[in-house]
Amino acid sequence: MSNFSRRALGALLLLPGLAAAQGAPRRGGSISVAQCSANRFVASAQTARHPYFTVDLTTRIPYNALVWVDRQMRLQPELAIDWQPASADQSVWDITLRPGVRFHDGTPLRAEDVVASYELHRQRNFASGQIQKIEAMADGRVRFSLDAGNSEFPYVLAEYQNMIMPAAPVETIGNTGIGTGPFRFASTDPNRIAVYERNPDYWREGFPYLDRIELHNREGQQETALAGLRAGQFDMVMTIDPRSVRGLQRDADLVVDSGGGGHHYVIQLPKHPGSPFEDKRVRQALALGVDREAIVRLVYGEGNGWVGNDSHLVAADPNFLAMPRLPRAEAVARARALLAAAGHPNGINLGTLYWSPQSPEVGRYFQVLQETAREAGLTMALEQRPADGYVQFRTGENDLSKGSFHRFAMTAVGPRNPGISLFRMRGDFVESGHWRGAEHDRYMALYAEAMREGDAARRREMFAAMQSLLHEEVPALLPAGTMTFSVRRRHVQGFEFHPQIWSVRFDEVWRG
Amino acid sequence: MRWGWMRREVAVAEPVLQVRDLCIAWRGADGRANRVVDGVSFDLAAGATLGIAGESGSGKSTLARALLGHCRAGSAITGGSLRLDGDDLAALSEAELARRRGRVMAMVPQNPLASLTFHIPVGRQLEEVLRLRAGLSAGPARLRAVELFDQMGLPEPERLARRYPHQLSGGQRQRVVLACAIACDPLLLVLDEPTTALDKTTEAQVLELIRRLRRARQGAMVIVTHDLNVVADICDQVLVMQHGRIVEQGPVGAVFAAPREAYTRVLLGAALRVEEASRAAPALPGPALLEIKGLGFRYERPSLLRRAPLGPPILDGIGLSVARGEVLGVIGESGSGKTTLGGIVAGLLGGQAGAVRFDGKPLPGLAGQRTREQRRRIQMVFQDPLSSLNPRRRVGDAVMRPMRLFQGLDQREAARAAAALFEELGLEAGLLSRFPRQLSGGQQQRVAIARAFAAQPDLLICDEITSALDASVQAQVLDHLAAMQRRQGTAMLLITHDLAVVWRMARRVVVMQGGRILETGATEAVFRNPENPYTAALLGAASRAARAGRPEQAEARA
Amino acid sequence: MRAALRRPAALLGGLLVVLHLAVAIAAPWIAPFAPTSLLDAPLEPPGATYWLGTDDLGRDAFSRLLWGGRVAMLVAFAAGAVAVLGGALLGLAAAYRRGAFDDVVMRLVEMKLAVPTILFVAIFVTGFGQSVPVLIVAVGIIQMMGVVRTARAAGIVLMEQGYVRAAQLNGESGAIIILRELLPNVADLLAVEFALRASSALLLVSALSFLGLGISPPTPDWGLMVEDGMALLESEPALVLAPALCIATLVLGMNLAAEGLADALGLDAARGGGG
Amino acid sequence: MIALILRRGALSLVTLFLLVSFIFFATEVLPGDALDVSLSADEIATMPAEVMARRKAELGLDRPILERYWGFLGGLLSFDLGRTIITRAPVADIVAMPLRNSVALAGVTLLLALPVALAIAMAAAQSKGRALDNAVSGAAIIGYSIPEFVTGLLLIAVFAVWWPIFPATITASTDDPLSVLLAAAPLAIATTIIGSIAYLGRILRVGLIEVMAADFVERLHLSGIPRWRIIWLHALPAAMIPGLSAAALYAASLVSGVVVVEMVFAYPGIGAELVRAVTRREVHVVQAIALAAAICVVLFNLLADLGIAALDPRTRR
Repeated sequence: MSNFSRRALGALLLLPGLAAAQGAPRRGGSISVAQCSANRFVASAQTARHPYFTVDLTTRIPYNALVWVDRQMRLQPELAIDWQPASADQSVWDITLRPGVRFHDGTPLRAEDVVASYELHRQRNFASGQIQKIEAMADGRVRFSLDAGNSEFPYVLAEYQNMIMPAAPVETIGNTGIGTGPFRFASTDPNRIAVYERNPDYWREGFPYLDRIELHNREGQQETALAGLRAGQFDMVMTIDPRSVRGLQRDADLVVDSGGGGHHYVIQLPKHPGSPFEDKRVRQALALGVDREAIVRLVYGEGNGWVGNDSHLVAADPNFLAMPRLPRAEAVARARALLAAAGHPNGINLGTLYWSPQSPEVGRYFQVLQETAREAGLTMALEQRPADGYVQFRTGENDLSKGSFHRFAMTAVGPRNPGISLFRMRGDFVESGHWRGAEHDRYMALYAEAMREGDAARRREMFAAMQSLLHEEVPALLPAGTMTFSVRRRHVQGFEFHPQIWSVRFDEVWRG
Repeated sequence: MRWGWMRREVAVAEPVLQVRDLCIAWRGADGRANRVVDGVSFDLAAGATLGIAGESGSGKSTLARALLGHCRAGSAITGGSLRLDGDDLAALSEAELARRRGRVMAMVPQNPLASLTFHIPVGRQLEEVLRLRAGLSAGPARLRAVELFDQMGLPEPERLARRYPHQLSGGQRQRVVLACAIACDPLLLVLDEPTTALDKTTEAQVLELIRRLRRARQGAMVIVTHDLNVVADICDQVLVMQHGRIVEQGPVGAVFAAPREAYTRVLLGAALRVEEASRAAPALPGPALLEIKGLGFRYERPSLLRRAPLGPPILDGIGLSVARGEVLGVIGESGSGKTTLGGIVAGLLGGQAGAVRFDGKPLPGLAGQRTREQRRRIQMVFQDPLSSLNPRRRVGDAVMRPMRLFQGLDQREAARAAAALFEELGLEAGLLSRFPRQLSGGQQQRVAIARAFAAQPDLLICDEITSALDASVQAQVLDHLAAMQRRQGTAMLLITHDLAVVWRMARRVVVMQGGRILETGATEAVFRNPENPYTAALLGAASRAARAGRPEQAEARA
Repeated sequence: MRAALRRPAALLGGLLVVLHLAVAIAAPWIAPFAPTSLLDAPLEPPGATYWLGTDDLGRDAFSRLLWGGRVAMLVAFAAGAVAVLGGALLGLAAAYRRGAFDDVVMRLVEMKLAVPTILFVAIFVTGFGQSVPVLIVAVGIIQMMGVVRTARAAGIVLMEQGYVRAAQLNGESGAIIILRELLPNVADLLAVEFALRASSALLLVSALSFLGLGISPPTPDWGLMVEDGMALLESEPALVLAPALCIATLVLGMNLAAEGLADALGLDAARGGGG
Repeated sequence: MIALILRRGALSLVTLFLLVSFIFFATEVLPGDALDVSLSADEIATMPAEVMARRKAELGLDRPILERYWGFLGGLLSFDLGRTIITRAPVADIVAMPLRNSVALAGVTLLLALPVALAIAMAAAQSKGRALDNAVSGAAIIGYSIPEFVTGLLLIAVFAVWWPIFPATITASTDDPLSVLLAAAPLAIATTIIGSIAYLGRILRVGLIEVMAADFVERLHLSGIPRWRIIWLHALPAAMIPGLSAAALYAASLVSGVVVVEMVFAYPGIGAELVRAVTRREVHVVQAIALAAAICVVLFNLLADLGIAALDPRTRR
């Protein structure tokens, strides 16, 4: 019996992990929330309520997924109360649905709704393509058949688009905005405003507390959102720049919440012939030369960020294996020694590092990275590229025969489970800089094994071995990451922020 | 016709206007004061008419405005007095002046089109003066306006009152501003260049109207003009100005008959005197150099994408020929098509109908389509000497450019040739390195002529080449041009509105009006015995100043 | 030029521009620290070492201020030059050729008026990257179309001048006529246009930086400093106000200089600035 | 007049065609397409290549560029602006309300700024070269020299945060009645007005100074007509004429050009929609907005022509 199911069975009715609020929660009232993170979609009036076209942060206001990931990145039951692999290679999974759940329109949640929802997700959601077949089974169970073993499949069921909607054809499903969440849509203004009202039949007994939530999209316009907060128009602003935290904390009326973890950046190191990164020693020197603590201290502020370990894992993940820390002087000395050994005694020019403003602090992040790497003899130029089309830009044409290769460039990495995160370092993907060789093959073999492994403790060992490989080989650089932050006025209580912004819940928020 | 609004009684003995040592100065951008009217004194009695004559820049218009107590921004009365009806205008406040303007003194400004508000019907503009200055209420003002228009000889005054200034002819506009000025029967009426914008026929009519006004009114009148013919026509006294000073003043007859000052003589000399023999060069024998048959021109039809006025024919059935070495005068007023004709021969305009042959071969329309040799052989001198030279290039460049282009001279040879050419035209070789603005108008025009001769042309087109020049330098430029023309045996198409220029330069003349040729013939024959009434009118208007100096004419006027 | 300097406002404008230029050019020598070095703790208060304190990455705010106008001014002046040169040649060529060429040029000008500026820059920057040369070209083209109109209008007047006609009659080539006869005579106009275009380019660049399409870090830039500092406005107002003041005084200086120059040359600066 | 309108119409069609083609091909040469930019790096990291290819085919993004171009032009000819690529929503629905809001903002701005600009210009022109003129022109230049986002943020800091009498950000919906929307946007309107007054004031001042030097003004002055009457009845209408075209172009540029203000105040206008559409590579939305902006230019120009015709009888034929 897997770890997951045991824990899941223990939490049959109530969601644990949500911190207790101060004082006795009060019912009723309304709050107005602004959010600043980028929303990649252009919604129209038809699609404004579709889980794919709402802001990530708000998907769990009207909707629920089968599984929820808590602040410690652990799986928690949501619409599913149990999940079990039905085959030894972890490629078939059976899910047991929570009984007695009703959609906003009063119809009960059935296995068919899950099947219909996943017909869409299978085609559209990036992580759900592995699902080959979904079947409704007797007594409220659903069977998922995957294309290969995936011991971390339940994390897919918690992904931000994978919400459960009432059954409908793929073309129209989700447009009604009907879900099972604590609130239901009252009105929407695409890309701008969503107003939600309390769902009186919410399956979590006694929740939610609030009568109404008004959400205002202020993507990329944090100053306006914060001005609105100070002017009393908003009660809360979510996903704010870590730099603003210091100033906001000084204001006695405001409370800054940290999600306890969040995104970070991968810097892909192209390893084609002629690239300086072909030489492992240069990569190692870079890993040593970049002052990760300085990035955390200067860009995020002490305690607001974390030091990365050159894997795609975030520090909040229980599987995260920290790198050994060296005093700065020693790290620089070692980096210089490695460079000298690689034939660059006077330092090396690494060319242009491309970056894109995928979050507000990126510019400062890479300035610190550039300056501290310089201390170790690694110089580089920085060039900004627009966020729009950037992911393709960094990938390039990637045709070695034409002399075109992917670029020395950064990309943002979200906080996800090891099964998704560690897969990103595969050699045929650009973020690993097309890592090749025996170590890569060993890494991928370990990955494949872990994905078939049902036991969490054994899996954890394999993940640790993979991370150690990355520390040694440095196929890519992932120096440091940030927490996520939101700020609220004191009277908003019972709120906790989350490292995955799409897992934020408003069930227990109340107005004092 | 009754002139009932002129009832003012004025003591004849005392002058209405007394100007003493008047000085007006402009403060330039450099902060230095520049006197444009310098110690001017004169008296003007009621009923008298004074003509202030002078060329542009003589300060006569500044003086005219000062007679209403007005100086344009940047200028001020710096000395002297200006007594009108007992008050010193120079000492009055702006408010007191405003009270008198329009009532005691009024002005007919120079350019009637620009001087009328373009977006208000002319009737309302006159009513405005009548209501605000003559104190009439709306109804009577309207009636009075129509009455005034009628008295000004304007046709259908009621309908005309509803028209906008641009819908009126030049003569009608002049009458409208005249009506506005005399609306309150001012003691002093100042007319600034009242006929400059008009053609000769209209000029005669307007002058007749002014003469009638002068007779009917008892107030004094001042006419500012550069045209001595106008002074001769209607003034009793004349005051000749140059560089802000009075050169000569006195009764018209006396001054014109026996000018004491050289400058006055030059001004008068520019007037046409048909009595004297023409000194124009004869044509060389041989076939015609330029032959034009049935030439017609109109602007293109507007395309969907371009807007071009589809006017009436600008030229219609023009036929003429110019022999080698011959000077052909083309006479006509603005709008007669004479400049278009010159432009077509020169190669500036294309798309004409009819045949133009040069030296026996058909001549393509635009210069770009002509051969290099044809371009060299046909050259042109333009009206405005300043604009015909690139202000950013040394004048030597302008003259040397055709030499290098057509004769293939190198820099040194061209410089030598240019110096020689300058000498022939009476210019110092040192001027070659100057910029156009550093030269006088006459020098500029001679440089332009030098540039044309630098190409060693066979045909020179001269378009109003003296009209922008002072009378005193016109003669000089024409003399040099004539001498060059004779030396080089160049044929010339001399386009001008100035009959004196044709008289002096051309053996043969073509008279144009409305795009057609009215009359062609030997200059002497045409000028002495014009067949066409229009030619006669042109000639009549052009020779009054000359006649004014003759005793019998002066007596006849009195 | 001398007449322009006699006007106090124009003199002030000229002085402001010259001062800013001098500081920008001399910045590498007069700045006490490198503008990108991480020197000390973040947000140190002003003192003897750091005259304006340190910014939130621990860099010397004063040194950054001295450096902060360099790239913006480079872009603005270079874009102004691109606009004026390109615009003058295109406008004069349109005035010279007229006909279909003129029609095409005028359609291009109209098109530029119809394409929102932000869209134009966004397409440009997304396609070619956010580097300084790309910005110069994009901003230059935007500013150019106004110059085309001005130069064309002036060129049409000049085409009627005797010296241009004389050159045409002598069969001079279009290039010679445009370069020899027309261009030198619009020089005054272009000087004013340049000042106007450069100041408007500077404003545009700062707006683009605000939208994330303009100058990018690690370049020390006033616009970026203002944008960056807004988050700290309440606690560290100097970090916003000092660079904002620099932008404002520089643009003001350019506008005053343009106005004074235009006034002295008898041109019409306000209308030239439109479009 | 009708000929003029027809001529303008024909020219505008040419311009619009060029514009549409320019935007289509310009957005085509950019890296990525609507699908790519709708996916995050996380998603692309995990999405298999064949899934990506299948989705592109579904969305029609793999068709040759010319085929899509002709399809788009064909749609335009039948007044169909097309649908968004990802959500398949009619573009017209997305563009209509923001366009209304932007036109309203531009209209209100112009309506409020023009009289003020006029008053300032008249005050300045009346006292050309004197203290009042210098002060007013100086203020105009300063107003013109401050970036819009600085003005906007300062207004928010002062009038919404320190002295909270106006909302800092606009929380009204895109399709709220205009009265509600505009009432929620006093600071946004103030920001656009400040820039507009500076710009329009400068243009009008120059026009007025020019006209005050005209011959007809001197004639009226020399007829003893009072100065106020000369300015109001004679000079002002004449001074408006050259300013009108510039003001029209300015108004048209306001419709799509107040992106920064729309961003700072979250005004639901076409500029912000445009930025969103460009960054999401929704070519059809970009096209529709550019077309709308171009049509605004054409219409405002036409309005200016009509205004000029009303003011200047010389242009009526």
